[in-house]
Amino acid sequence: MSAPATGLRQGRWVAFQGMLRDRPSLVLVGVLLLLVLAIGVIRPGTIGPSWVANTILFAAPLGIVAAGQTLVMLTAGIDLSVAATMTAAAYVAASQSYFGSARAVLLALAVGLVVGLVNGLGVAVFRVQPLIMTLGTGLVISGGLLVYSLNVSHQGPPAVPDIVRYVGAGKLLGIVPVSAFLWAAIATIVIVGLRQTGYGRLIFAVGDNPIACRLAGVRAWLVLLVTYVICGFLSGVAGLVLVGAINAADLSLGDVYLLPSVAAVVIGGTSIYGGNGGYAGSLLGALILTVLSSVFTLLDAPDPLKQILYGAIVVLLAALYVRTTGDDG
Amino acid sequence: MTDDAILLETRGLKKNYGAVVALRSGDISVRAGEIHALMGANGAGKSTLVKVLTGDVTPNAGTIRLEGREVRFNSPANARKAGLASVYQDVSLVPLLTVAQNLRLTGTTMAAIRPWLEELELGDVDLAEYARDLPTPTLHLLDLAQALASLPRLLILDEVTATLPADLSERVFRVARRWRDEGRSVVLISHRMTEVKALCDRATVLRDGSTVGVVDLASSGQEEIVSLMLGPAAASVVVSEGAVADTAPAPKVDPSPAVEVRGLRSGLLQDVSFTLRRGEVLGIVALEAQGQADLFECLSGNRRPDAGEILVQGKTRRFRHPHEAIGAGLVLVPADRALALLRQRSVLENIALPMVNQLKRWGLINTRAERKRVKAATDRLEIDTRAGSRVMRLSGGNQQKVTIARWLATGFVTLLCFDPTRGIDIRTKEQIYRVLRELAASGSAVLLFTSELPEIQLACDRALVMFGGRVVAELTAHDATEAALLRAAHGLERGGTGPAEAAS
Amino acid sequence: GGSNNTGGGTKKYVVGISNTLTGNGFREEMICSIKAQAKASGVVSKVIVANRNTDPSGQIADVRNLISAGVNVIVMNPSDRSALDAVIKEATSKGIVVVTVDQGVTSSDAYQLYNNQVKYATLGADWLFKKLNGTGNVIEMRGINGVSADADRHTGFTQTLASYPGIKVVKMTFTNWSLDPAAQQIKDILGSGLKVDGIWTSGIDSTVVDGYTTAKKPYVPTIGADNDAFIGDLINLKAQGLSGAAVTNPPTVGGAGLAVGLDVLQGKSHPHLINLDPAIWDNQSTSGLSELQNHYDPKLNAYYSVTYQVAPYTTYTKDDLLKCADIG
Amino acid sequence: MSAQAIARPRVAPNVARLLRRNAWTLGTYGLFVAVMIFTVAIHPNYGPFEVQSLVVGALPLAFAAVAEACVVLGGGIDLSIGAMMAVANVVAARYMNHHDFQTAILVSVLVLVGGTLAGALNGVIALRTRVPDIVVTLAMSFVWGGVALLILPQPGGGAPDGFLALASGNVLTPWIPAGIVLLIVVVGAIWIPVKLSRIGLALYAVGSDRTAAFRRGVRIGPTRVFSYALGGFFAACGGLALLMSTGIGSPLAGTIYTLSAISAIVLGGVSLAGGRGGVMGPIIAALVLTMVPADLILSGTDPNFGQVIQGTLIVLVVMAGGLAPLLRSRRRAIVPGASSG
Ligand SMILES: Nc1ncnc2c1ncn2[C@@H]1O[C@H](COP(=O)(O)OP(=O)(O)OP(=O)(O)O)[C@@H](O)[C@H]1O
Ligand SMILES: Nc1ncnc2c1ncn2[C@@H]1O[C@H](COP(=O)(O)OP(=O)(O)OP(=O)(O)O)[C@@H](O)[C@H]1O
Ligand SMILES: [Mg+2]
Ligand SMILES: [Mg+2]
Repeated sequence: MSAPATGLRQGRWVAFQGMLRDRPSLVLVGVLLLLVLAIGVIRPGTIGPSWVANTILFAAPLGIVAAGQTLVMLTAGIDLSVAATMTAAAYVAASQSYFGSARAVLLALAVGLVVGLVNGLGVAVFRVQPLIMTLGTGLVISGGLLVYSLNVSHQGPPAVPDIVRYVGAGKLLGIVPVSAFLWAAIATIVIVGLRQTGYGRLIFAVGDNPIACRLAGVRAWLVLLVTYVICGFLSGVAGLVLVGAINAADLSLGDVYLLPSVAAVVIGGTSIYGGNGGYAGSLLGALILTVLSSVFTLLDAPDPLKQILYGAIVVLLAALYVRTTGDDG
Repeated sequence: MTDDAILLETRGLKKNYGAVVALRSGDISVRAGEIHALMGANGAGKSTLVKVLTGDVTPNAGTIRLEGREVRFNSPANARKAGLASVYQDVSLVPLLTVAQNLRLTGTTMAAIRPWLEELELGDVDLAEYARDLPTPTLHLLDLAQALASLPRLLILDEVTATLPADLSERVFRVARRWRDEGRSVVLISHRMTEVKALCDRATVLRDGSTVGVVDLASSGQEEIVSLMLGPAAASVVVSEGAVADTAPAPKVDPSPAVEVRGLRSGLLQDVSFTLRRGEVLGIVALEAQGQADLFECLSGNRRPDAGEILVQGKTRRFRHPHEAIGAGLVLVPADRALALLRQRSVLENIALPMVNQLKRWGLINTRAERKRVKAATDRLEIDTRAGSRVMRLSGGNQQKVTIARWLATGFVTLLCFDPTRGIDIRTKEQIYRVLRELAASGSAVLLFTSELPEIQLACDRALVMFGGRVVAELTAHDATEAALLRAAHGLERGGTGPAEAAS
Repeated sequence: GGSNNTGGGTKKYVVGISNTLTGNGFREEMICSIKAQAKASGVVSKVIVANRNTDPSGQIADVRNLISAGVNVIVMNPSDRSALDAVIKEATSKGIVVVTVDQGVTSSDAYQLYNNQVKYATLGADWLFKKLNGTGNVIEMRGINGVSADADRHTGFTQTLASYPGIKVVKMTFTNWSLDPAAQQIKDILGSGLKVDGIWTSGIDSTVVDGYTTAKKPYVPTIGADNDAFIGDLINLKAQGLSGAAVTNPPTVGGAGLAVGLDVLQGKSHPHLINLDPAIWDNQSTSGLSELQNHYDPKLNAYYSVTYQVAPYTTYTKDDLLKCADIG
Repeated sequence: MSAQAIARPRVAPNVARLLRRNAWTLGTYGLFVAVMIFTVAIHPNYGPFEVQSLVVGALPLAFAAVAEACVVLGGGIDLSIGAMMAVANVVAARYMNHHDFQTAILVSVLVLVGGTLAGALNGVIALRTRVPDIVVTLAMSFVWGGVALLILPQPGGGAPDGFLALASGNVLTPWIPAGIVLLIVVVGAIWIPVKLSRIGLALYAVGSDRTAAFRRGVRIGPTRVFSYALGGFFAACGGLALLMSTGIGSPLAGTIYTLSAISAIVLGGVSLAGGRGGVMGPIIAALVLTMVPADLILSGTDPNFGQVIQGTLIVLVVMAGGLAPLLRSRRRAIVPGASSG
């Protein structure tokens, strides 16, 4: 909103702010370090290589699903089916492992792709509001998964395929999480892709002004379709990484990721109205949320107070972010 | 008249957005009972000054004195109460409310606004329509009527006439004169030198956010003002009006038809046929809503015609999506930049948008090449990209230029321009005419609808005049005097050259 | 109310099930056991299930809809202790037999098969604290804060704690009965270098054990529920030093509930309050170990509860339970 | 003459325009009727009892939807509606317990005031910090959730029967459940005056275009806070409704309503971008969303497919609703003045 202006500001502050406005992720990094510091204070000696490794390992699923969510939200949409998709992919992988890892993994990824395709068709071709469309598919997936679990389970011992286990929980040289590499790869592709590829540019464009896109000869529906497919696929991958890390699947494994997947994105500075933002922020957002939950596990306080504090801290950090970047939401 | 009472006086008004200095030191002094022009190139800071004056944004420094008393408004509403009412450059009616509701918001009574609606010939606008569903000119006029209803002592018009056809601009001017005669004051922002000279008493000129002079329009010539606006160096570049067409390099590199239109019907479009050749700039002249808009809609591929055909380089084309038209080399520059721009994205991304699609580049973009092409375009139109990280922060005129630069960078065969020079300063207009000529010379075809009749002789080889959805006349640039064009545009030229001839 | 005879022959009863937590293995298994029992009973013509994520107010609506659907018996896992009393009265007044399972209600109109959650906690906690010889640091990993099942378990836990002054609860977390939070919590706790001598979980058990395995930390005595994977851990990881016990919390209480309900319909009498005290199977005593081995089934899902039957009520086959087959 | 031209040739007489503008809401009504007919078809002896069930089940969601609508219409979004419902619910249950009707009414008045303030607080925070509404309210949902747990650590409390009867009883005939009357009275008493007053207009204006609204003389800040306060008020109503239907307070009550409320308003024709829609649509949508699972029970559908069917239904419905604009938007003119439609 451009209505009321912000009043007097000193030149140096303005310059500093200009610098931050161009690199808002710096602020998020600062926030992240702040939280790590907090842990160091609450329990000295916690912070160390292995802690970092574990944190990344548990942030990876969120980070990966947040990548898909970011793309979708940049197009002014939202995908509420990501959590159900993660669960489905995880459960399918575990229940199919009996028939071989390859089949298990491929089927799991297929689940993601199909869900993404359905969402994409609904939103891009039939113009269903993304929220409703993905809410609906979310229900369909969980329902379908229940049916699946009743019919397909018990065919063989459910077990997380070794490869999935390795990707999700394995560590190179006993320290560097394998999932970190996968996440890094995805992050690079998404970040570079958004900046440097035509498709990436079009995601922003479609989210900003569909009419302008049409006018410029962009077929927005195609962009949307692809975006939702990618989001579905990434959800599937995230589900696999998650089940790898947890080493067991149930019918609600991924559900806890629905809100965080959105929270990570918006905390990362992507607008829910589309056209503005990026994945670097969401990535840091995912890390921040993960570290924050660690803080609250280690913090000894009554649960209600913890919840209140959690909310308060999120607001404060976001406010700090807005102040320093001078970017009015 | 120097001893007239000063109504409004500002000292060193300053406004910066982050690093961008929109207004460095805006000084303006308006007398009671005068029409005061506020002039300056695109991005000079005119609109910012208006916003600061009316409390739409708060200045970082400076003072505003109204009849000697220092004032500071924290909202346009308060400014209105104090007698300052403005019609902003970008329409400021709430889109999802009906016109009536918009009026209610400002507490304007029907009784108060009726006469002004009549005055501006808005009598039969349906007040129950959503603002969103009304065309921009209507909205601007409604905005004006509402401003008038509050009987302000100072009325500020920021490029209102830019969106208006000639005859309606005339209405606005009449109101302005009346205001002056009643001892009230008007501040008028316009890039049309002629209307400024015809209407205004004095002009305050802004350059790069600072007031560089106040001129008495009666006594001073255009060159003086232009050199004030652009700085002496740049001013010399600007040639006097009327020269472009003659000085342009000889066109007709390849006279083969770029686009042929045969018996086109759609919306208000009754039955239109004509041929647009490579190497020519073909002007379209018409009053509002004579079908010209529908013509551009069809040519740009945004709508399928009800009947008739469009031949592009000899082949019949039926466009289902602008994408296909662009593929066939037809690109559109719409008048309303809001429809064409990605507000939150950078100037570069806005200009590169069609390239991305056209080049079908799903791999990595060659950013160096892209930057070069974009830079070439922005330089050619001299776009002020200081606030280029988000197009919405550009000045109105610069935004308009971006919509043209986009196609310069992307390339095309046929350029469809629908009133492209709205709100563009005199110098840039010259540049754009020049660019159009050069494009034609280099073998492109240009179809130019303009609401500024002089542009025809400045930029075009031929002009088609439309009336009632038909082409009623074809004139060569030489015969296309304003008078001739107007007569034809009002459909007075019965039995003039009909479609058949026009097409040949 | 009134029974419809569409089923013909002896199959004359319509069964309604109301559950308010989906995607939860415990609850799904509970529903399956009811279906299996319906099949086994041979007197049920149709099973109507109201199964969605909702709250007491939603469950009230569901139960009312079951009443409208003309069921003869309703088996429900009540989402609140007292909120459903009114609707239960509504049902019984229409001659419908209402059986609440797993959790209790204050209504006196319903037959209740109650998984004694207080006892669930005391049994496990007592075993754990004894195992630690009454001294040491323990973690209490609870379920969902604000749910009565969780509150009851906490009550039991604290009661037991009172009699072991040497035991210190160094950390209390809420797993929300889902795997991921539990996994992260155990990761954080292990990483923080907190000295832990024993762990009591409200059911997300094998995930905690797995946390120790992946962190390559020596196991500590662990209490969990009768979830298959945990049972497996107790058996297979004993050699690696995992000691612990599983406390039964049979979701099959649902099947038992239906059995009772059908009995009542057929004129047999049952007490209104049937308190199912949990059993505890530890992997230290030979008796416990044999129980564990009897129940373990490597083919099952990690969190599938292995208390297949609730004697003497349920009469279905394990196969029907696993297939979750409808009456065919 | 060009003035006529500029005042774009009238596309349709006012009646038609009215239909066009409220097409979606009317569609929602139509959907409701359709579902109702279907219900009666599969359950011929549909009677007062079933109507009562519908209302009892729909009341909290309906209030939640209205609350969310108030915020979204004003250009915001509130993810803490459910948590605020929980707070209202536990406060009421805790302080009404073992008291008489008068006290209960007094308590509920205080709860409503409290809810209004809580909502306003959400708005003020969003306004002062300039943090996006979604982030603020997401965070606040944790805060309110914590507060609820502080007030009532586990389900409990209660309310006098007279109070419960406000929702579960019926008026005049058993065919008219008290709950629906309550809903209509409360929403009507608050919303209609708002809608008619200038502040209501301002609310829509801010939701539609803040800059334009500001230039029209709307005070953005207060208006936004007002919309959140209104949301808070109706959220509190939702919390009380929960108490009325269950007779107890639960710290987790309401949490499930945030998301369903948002889907209800979207189904009910409220644009998430703000400024477009009303509260009637969402209420009807809430009723529909309550009837679908009910029908699944009444028709005895295979429960395993319950969610699948529900999800598909929702999508199909919106798809159908989306087809009309789909056809229109194809003709969206990009050249001003072009005759569109
Ligand atoms: N919100 C904003 N943020 C950043 N820069 C801005 C903003 N608004 C205006 N500017 C910058 O301030 C300068 C002056 O803008 P302004 O709109 O006043 O120019 P103008 O004189 O009205 O030009 P035009 O004749 O094209 O309307 C421009 O360079 C513009 O980029
Ligand atoms: N509503 C409940 N009442 C009592 N105990 C419960 C309830 N829900 C869960 N539990 C306990 O929590 C344990 C595990 O939690 P959960 O609810 O996830 O069951 P589960 O078997 O793990 O299901 P899933 O396979 O979905 O994880 C269950 O074994 C059960 O003992
Ligand atoms: Mg301007
Ligand atoms: Mg579980």
